[in-house]
Amino acid sequence: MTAIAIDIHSKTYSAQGTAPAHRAIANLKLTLTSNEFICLVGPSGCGKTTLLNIIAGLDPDFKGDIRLETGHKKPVIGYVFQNPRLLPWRTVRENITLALAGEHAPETVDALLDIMQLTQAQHVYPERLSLGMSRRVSIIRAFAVNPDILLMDEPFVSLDAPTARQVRNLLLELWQRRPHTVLFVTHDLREAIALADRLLFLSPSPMTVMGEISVPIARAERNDEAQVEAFRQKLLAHYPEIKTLL
Amino acid sequence: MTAIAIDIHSKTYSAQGTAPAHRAIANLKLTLTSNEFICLVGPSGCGKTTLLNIIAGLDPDFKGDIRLETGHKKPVIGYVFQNPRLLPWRTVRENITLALAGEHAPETVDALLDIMQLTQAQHVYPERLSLGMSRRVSIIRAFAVNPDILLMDEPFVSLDAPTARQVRNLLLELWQRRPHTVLFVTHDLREAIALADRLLFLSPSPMTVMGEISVPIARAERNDEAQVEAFRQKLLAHYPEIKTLL
Amino acid sequence: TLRLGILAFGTVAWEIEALKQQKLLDSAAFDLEIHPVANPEAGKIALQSGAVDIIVSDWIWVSKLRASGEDFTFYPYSNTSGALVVPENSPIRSLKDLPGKRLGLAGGELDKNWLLLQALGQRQSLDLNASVEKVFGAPPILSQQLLRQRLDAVMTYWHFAARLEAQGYRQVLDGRDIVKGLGINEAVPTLGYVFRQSFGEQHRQSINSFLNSTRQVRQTLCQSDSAWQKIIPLTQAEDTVTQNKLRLRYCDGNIDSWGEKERQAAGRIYQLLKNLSDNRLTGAGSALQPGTFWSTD
Amino acid sequence: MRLLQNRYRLQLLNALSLLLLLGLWQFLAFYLNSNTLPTPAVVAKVFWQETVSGQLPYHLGITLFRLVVSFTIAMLLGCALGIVLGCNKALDAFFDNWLVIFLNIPALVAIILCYVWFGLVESAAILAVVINKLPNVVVTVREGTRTLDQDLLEMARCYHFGRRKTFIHVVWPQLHPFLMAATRSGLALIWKIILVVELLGRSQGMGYQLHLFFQLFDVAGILAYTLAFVAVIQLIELVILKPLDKKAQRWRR
Amino acid sequence: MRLLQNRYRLQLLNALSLLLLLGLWQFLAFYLNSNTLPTPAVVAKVFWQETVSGQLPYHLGITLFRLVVSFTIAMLLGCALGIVLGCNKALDAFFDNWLVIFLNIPALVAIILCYVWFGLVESAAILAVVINKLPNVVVTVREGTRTLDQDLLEMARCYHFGRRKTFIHVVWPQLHPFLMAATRSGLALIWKIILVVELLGRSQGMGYQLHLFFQLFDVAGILAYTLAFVAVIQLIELVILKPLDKKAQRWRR
Ligand SMILES: Nc1ncnc2c1ncn2[C@@H]1O[C@H](COP(=O)(O)OP(=O)(O)OP(=O)(O)O)[C@@H](O)[C@H]1O
Ligand SMILES: Nc1ncnc2c1ncn2[C@@H]1O[C@H](COP(=O)(O)OP(=O)(O)OP(=O)(O)O)[C@@H](O)[C@H]1O
Ligand SMILES: [Mg+2]
Ligand SMILES: [Mg+2]
Repeated sequence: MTAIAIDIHSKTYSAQGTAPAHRAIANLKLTLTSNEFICLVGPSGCGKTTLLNIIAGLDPDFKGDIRLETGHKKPVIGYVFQNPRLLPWRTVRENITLALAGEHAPETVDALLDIMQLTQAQHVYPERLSLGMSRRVSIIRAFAVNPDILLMDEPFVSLDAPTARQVRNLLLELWQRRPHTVLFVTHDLREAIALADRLLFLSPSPMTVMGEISVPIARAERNDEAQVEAFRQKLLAHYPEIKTLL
Repeated sequence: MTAIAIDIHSKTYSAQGTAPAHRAIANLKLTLTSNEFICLVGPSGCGKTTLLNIIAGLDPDFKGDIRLETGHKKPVIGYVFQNPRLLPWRTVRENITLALAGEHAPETVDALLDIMQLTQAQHVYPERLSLGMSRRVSIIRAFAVNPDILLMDEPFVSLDAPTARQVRNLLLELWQRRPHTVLFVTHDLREAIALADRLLFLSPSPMTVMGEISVPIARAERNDEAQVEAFRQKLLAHYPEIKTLL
Repeated sequence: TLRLGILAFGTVAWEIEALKQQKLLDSAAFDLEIHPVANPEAGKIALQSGAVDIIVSDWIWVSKLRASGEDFTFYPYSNTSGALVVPENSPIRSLKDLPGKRLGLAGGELDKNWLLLQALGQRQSLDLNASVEKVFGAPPILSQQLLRQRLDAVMTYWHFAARLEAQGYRQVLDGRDIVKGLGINEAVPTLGYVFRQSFGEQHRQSINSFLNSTRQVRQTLCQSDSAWQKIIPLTQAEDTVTQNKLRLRYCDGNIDSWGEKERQAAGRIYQLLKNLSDNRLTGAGSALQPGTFWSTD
Repeated sequence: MRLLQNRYRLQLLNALSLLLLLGLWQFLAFYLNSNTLPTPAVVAKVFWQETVSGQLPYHLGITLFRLVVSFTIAMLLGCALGIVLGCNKALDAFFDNWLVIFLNIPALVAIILCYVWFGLVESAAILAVVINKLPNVVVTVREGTRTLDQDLLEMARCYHFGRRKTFIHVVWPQLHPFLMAATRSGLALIWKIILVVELLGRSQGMGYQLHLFFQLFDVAGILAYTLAFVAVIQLIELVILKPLDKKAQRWRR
Repeated sequence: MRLLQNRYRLQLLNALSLLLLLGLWQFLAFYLNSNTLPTPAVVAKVFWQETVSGQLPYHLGITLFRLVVSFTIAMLLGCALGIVLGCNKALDAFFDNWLVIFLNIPALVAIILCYVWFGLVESAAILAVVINKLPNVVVTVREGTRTLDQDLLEMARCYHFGRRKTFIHVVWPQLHPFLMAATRSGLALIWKIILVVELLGRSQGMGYQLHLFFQLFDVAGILAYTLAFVAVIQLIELVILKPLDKKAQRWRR
């Protein structure tokens, strides 16, 4: 039940030593209705992570305004960072449960660990995991908190195709069971089409919205590779303004 | 001019605290002819990074034998790690030039920085880069050393489609200009087909080779999405033993 | 009660122990409470912080503090003073032989004996400060260095000197010789009890009685061998030669007379030291402060 | 198997080193043949005598008590201050001067002033030690706090860890090596300071006792007491610090 | 603009803290009105007299010379040993005992033995300081070495950085915070030790001088000399350590 109104006038990383100041975001206006699933597509280094950080409240140093309209007071945020950001001195399971406030049902964690095939590794320290495994832990952590807003920064890279498929389905299932707003960053257009209500195409720095396209495919048909591919071809052919991004 | 003969009887990560010992690789036999381009496809956590580390000589703690048959004494290895592994206290350019032994032509670095669109960021410390930019630096570093063996662990994730395409082409161009052996880990079957001479499908832990398929598409036609897609469909349909991986 | 801060194995400790042995403490007109301290500086801290009432120190320090507004006062306890000690076969026989030699000095450049020695040197037109190779250091280390022949002579505190003597080293001259050489014939005390004047006036009776008892017990220690035998462990010396040497020097320091003459002599020494140390030792006071010496009557 | 052998090898090496040190000492003592370096046997004898007489345990016990109290206070306060200064630039700018001044006040001065102002009481002695040790801990922990991983702190903020959880699970493990350094060199520093503290104003304890030995130049006594202390620290090292280290490091590959 | 303002604000705070400290001191001195805590004015006067007479600069210079020499030796040796022990488990197991022992040898003992064996000479004094400081540096640097990032070391190995390059570009920057902690608390420690060293066997230097003051219980003199030393350290802090810190930290976001 969370709508987000984003109105960032500008976000500038200040100069430091030899590095010049860098304007990462300029005039970005965006409204996300409740329970929308949005995919962000944009060139590397355009400012996607910066945007997610701002929405998550991790970076208050920008000009503009973010409004999170939630029913209850403080929206719970699940954030799959671009790097797993696990605490290396806590086991897999501890890393997940630490993110859960106070009381939590161990079964949910068990179930998620099981789906992600990490039950065996649950008492292992993250240094002993492969990168893909760490990423899965970080995904579980974000799912487990039952977020009102779910921010996912390229969450499925380093996952093999079958696992990625599975996690994608899980994500949709969770989303349909308990609606929440999802912002999903990806470079894979097929993935974006298969998941999103709306695709946002972002310009290189300073980032702003270049194009906005709703995906007209019914949820039930998203698993059909052919449909996705067809829409992708259409995009590639018919939208010259976002051509450079694809 | 480097052929590699890999014969790993077993690689076991020893038990530590509550974590049990883990046999990551078992009976992996593999011969790479000179200047071959190999793509490794396998589930997350199967042992691909472990294998690359062993080949790079970073992990001597295994049973078996790796022979690198090179003309001159010590093969130069370029390794794009799964994480960028940049020195945060050195600038982008310093990170690259540090990997180069003694004398080197600044022009090569300049050219690579230019292609990767990092010329502007060359004097910036890595903390100010986006993840995709860091990855590009790490790719430049591996290319710049003029390697005899190039190990790439999912190098193109976090790169947007146009950049990824460009880097892929650059990789092939470099490879054709100065032949060297490439081991390329990816989860993206299309990417693998577009690049590899041979695809190796790996089993889950303990890792071993499940299937080995040469790509019959001529180099010139690799850019044709349709051909790649067709071969991919063929793979999906006709190789039951690797079905679970795709 | 009198709270007394003393060195654990110092001569005051001998006397207190002797008092105990002779069962004089129970009947005395004062109660004693002993606080052992590790070194003289610790005693000064203890006195100033109010942890003890009486310590053993010197009168120059008392005068200096009086000048700065404190009301400490001093009652003489001993005349013993440091000595210049050399190896038995050393060519050093007098002050004249010192120039060019490596001389160990306890107590630093403001040590009274060293200052007075320099004054004596001046009378013989010797600039000791310039001509002697001075090595300041802690007394135990200096003794050790002399033993290892790394020093030619040391000017050290009396008990270190006595121990060296017991090992066959020769005393060239001691503090009293120096003072005499400077034309002061009276024996001036070096150490004494120091306490607050206000405290003394409040407890005049017990203090005077305490001072009396210790004076008497010193007589016994010097005269009666049996009394001496009992406190020998406190000398921390294993062999009788050292023990005897310590006893000899200890008794040498006995105060025979303490009157106006001696006080005036003290005043002269004060002026001498004041000039020699360029005011550093004596502080701001222009002369020995009145009231520095406690009078028992 | 191999791991086990490895552990045995390390323990063997450990024992060997002690033996070698003893051997060296014996050789030197024999070679110098002077009372400034008694042989291990002589020192052991003194050690035994002092232990049986109860002197050594008494003084050691008192000194250890002071050590434990002042160490605890200094570490707790030092960590708190160090973390605060490391996180907050304004406070750091404000207190930096004070820190440098307190860091460089000679032990002697702090001790004298404490005693003179608060009297020759136990608390003054402990305060003097704390004043000497505290700035060291602050400086070390502040250095550690400045290197904290921002990514992990952000993660903690994003998932509403709160202060307590963030501290225990995110900050503390990262400070561990700095705390270990502060602890190890801190124990040693306190030991150096406490000797002076006891020398100047206490009537018991190792410092008091060592000074007596020093006056008599009884090197055997000094060494015997030193050894007793070193043995205690070695014990602390084995029973507390090493296991702590191991526990804190077990996540490393 | 904002950054500039920020810097001014920090400098203002810095100055303010000094003023506050002075005020506190003045107040306390006034309130206590005892010769054990002279007012800042009195101390300043003594400071001025001693400076004009040349005494203070002379002794300060000598002590600083000893400080620099022994600090340099201790840091260089300490870093080398610390890194070696941090990297090599066998050597660490071997030398761990020695380290604990040397760490906990009382300053006094080391100083006495040095003087007795090598005589009351300059080199003995410096050796004594080094012996006291060295184990501290070793312990701190060893702790730092244990936390080195293995990923980066692997990267360096893979790209054949070689020893020198690895050390300069990979290891050193990671050790920086530990070295800073060792430097800051090291300067302070050496200062504490050197006083004892000079007290026991040197004929000039701050320790010797402070001891004279101490014997006379001249707190103003003690504080004047202390201030001189603190000022020097503060200068080192401003001119060397702070800029170094800034340079080493500039990569942080
Ligand atoms: N801490 C920082 N300080 C200064 N500049 C930064 C910082 N973080 C990011 N930038 C710059 O801001 C821009 C946007 O970075 P951001 O990480 O948001 O990109 P991104 O869209 O997430 O890219 P990628 O897909 O590669 O992760 C980049 O050009 C980067 O150089
Ligand atoms: N240092 C380590 N100690 C113990 N086990 C490890 C260690 N590194 C990896 N492993 C285990 O070895 C297996 C293989 O790991 P590896 O990193 O090689 O996987 P991967 O194929 O690269 O996976 P991914 O695609 O997720 O990166 C995993 O199950 C992992 O848990
Ligand atoms: Mg990003
Ligand atoms: Mg991997």
